[in-house]
Amino acid sequence: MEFTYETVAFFIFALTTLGSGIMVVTDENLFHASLYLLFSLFGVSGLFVLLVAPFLAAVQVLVYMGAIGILIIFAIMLTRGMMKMDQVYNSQRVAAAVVAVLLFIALAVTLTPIVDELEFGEDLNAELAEDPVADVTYETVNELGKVITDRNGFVLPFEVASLLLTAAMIGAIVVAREDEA
Amino acid sequence: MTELLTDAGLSKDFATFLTHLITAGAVATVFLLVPIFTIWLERKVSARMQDRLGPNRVGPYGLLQTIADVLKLMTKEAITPANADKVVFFIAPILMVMSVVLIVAVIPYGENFAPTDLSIGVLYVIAISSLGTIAILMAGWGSNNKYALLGAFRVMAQLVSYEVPMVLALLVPVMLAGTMRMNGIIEAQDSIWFIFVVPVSALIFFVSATAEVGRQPFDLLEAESEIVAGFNIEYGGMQFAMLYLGEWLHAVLICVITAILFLGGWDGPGAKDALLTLPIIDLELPVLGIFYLAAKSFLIYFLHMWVRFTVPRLRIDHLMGFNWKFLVPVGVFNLLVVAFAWKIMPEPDSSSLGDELPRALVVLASNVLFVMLIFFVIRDYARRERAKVEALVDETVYAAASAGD
Amino acid sequence: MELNEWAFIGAFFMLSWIFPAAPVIINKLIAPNRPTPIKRETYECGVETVGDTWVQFKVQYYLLALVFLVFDVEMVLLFPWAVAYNELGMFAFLAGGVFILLLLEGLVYAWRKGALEWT
Amino acid sequence: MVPLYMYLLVAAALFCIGVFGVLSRRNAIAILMGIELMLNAVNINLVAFWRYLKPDEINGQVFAAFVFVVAAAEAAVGLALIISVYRNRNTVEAEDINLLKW
Repeated sequence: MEFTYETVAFFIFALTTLGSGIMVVTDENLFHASLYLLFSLFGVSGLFVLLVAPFLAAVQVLVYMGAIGILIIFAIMLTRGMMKMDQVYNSQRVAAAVVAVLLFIALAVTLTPIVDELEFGEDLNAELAEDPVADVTYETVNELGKVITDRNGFVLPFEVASLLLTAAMIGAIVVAREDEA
Repeated sequence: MTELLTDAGLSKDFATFLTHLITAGAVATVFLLVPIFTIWLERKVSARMQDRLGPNRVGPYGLLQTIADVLKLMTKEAITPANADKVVFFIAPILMVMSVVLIVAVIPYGENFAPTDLSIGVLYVIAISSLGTIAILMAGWGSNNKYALLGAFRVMAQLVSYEVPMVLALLVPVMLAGTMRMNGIIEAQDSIWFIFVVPVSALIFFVSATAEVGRQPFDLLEAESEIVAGFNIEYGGMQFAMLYLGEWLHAVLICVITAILFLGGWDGPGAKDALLTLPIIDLELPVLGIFYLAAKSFLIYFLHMWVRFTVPRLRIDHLMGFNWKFLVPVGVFNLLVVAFAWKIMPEPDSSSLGDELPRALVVLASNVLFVMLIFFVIRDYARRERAKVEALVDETVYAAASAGD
Repeated sequence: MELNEWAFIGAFFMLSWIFPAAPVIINKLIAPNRPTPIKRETYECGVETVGDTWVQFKVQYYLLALVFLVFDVEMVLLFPWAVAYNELGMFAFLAGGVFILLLLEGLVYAWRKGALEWT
Repeated sequence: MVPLYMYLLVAAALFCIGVFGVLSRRNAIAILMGIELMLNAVNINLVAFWRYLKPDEINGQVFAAFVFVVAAAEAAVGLALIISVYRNRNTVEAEDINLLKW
């Protein structure tokens, strides 16, 4: 990996994402944790930009930081979640950490070219270390719009997404409303 | 300018990067100085509308008043409350200004003269503005003050609600232009401005943008008489000035965005050819384009001011009702109506006025019909409500009369 | 990869926090700093602060944010539709129309259920 | 260029952080935040695979867009449930929500 502006940007975004991600699960103050969550998701949107998916990057900021983040913060305020923060973790804390670390090691070995060092006979992950097979433009939104309204494409998932959101909204309103609770 | 730096012996990438930095600094500085003028302007205009004189002591016509205010705020002690969440309290005003300044990056001034022309330009603007709501929430929470938190929550409710009709209205120009690029939208208005094609969207955008920047009559965020001052109650000195600056800059920028989306942005007679070549850095400045954009933005800004000093403040339940029960349904149906009218007419052969006109007229007609329909529905509803009230009044009057007998 | 328009956004991000941070820091440097306990108290119009900042919030706020979230996500999905609309046929109008009407159905439900009332 | 496996590593790490959060936190809202992290890790993978292996088809981005929809629906309903439980049982601790336990 050579030193370019792209690699520098990648490491900045990756560190932002992971560092804030760790703070999300360790910070005692739930409000701070939610702010770290937003910061972490912002890093993810930076990664999307590097992956030439600017539309998704904007959606990430708009949906996660603008909507889901606000929803989470409202819920924290409503439940006064940070009032009882004398115990952040439950009894599975150590086991959970072990599981997470082991899972990461397993994924790291199988996802990187390290696995090819183990001589399984064929190079399994060689293509993961190569450059993209083709260049893409930043003008993918147009194509996205064509695909989601294409009869042979994703038009059904597109409508189902709308249905799912409507159902979620109705369900959440029923659950959260005060008089029927 | 990049060439100049590469000639000086820098690598191409580094030169580009340096150019980016300098451009960013330049446009941001220019825009950050604009509120100094508009604050003076607004005070002066409000004074004239209310039959007062306005600032007239510092400098000619009081022009330096804002600068004096800034200097005063600069020397004020910045008090951080003892109970405050200090880091969040400190970051909030900075994030507030950031969320607004970053919008400047996609504003075009000429055909080939924009800081950057992102393929998702319009969406970028909305996404960045949504960071501002987080900043307000952080300010309210960080202050650790009941009023600040309540104010922040009310602001959030308002900003979040009015973002919906704003984006719905904004989808229409994107649909007509077939792109989210700022310059693409402006070029699509080459022959006819979108405000003459889809006036309903323009109006919805104007109203919801007023609410989005929290100007009267939607200024519940700082309803002094109701929640002291809202989320910025604990702020003082330059930190308060930054919250204030963010708000004012947002007000200016939303006018620029409106001008770009509906009034053709920098486009105008001769705008493409009136270039002023700057020496040394070899930059072709589209003077006429900048002038057109500024003039159009100012026109909208003046409309904002006019509304501001004429209409009284809304109550919060009316505010929310107006949004969710009127603007959002209207915005949704407007999108459908425009989409349909736009589709039934064939694609014009060229983008000249004569070829574009039939389709534009059909869309305009659909808009007019739609408005008439809305008026009918509202009239019907109002009559029913009125009948109800009258029946109620009659009942009570008769009851009182019979009790009197 | 060539540096492009997004590098400009990156540069802007690096710069943009300096503009607000510089005045705030200058303010901290040049302004007098004499904190007193009274001055640093929470400001509630001079009345002493009673109790916790966490006053009970209405669930109304959550419902509003919820309706907003749903609309936000749907509008985001409508952006690609709107961009590609000129190149698509009548079927795209139907697809978008059904999508929007389903969304509107949710709004009508929320309206009837009183989730949009502000009491 | 940054090789693909770097993106996959970041996504894997983010996913594991999310797993840790889900398994170890007491507060139900914190658990939901862990789930959001995991969903984002999935999204990074989808977009990275699209960019590096199948750039001529747009499917990876479409999938990621639908993950947004699912994440939004999940957050909305999940948080509504937490608020409802809080109102009825006055707790948001996952361990105290044991009505269905036996």
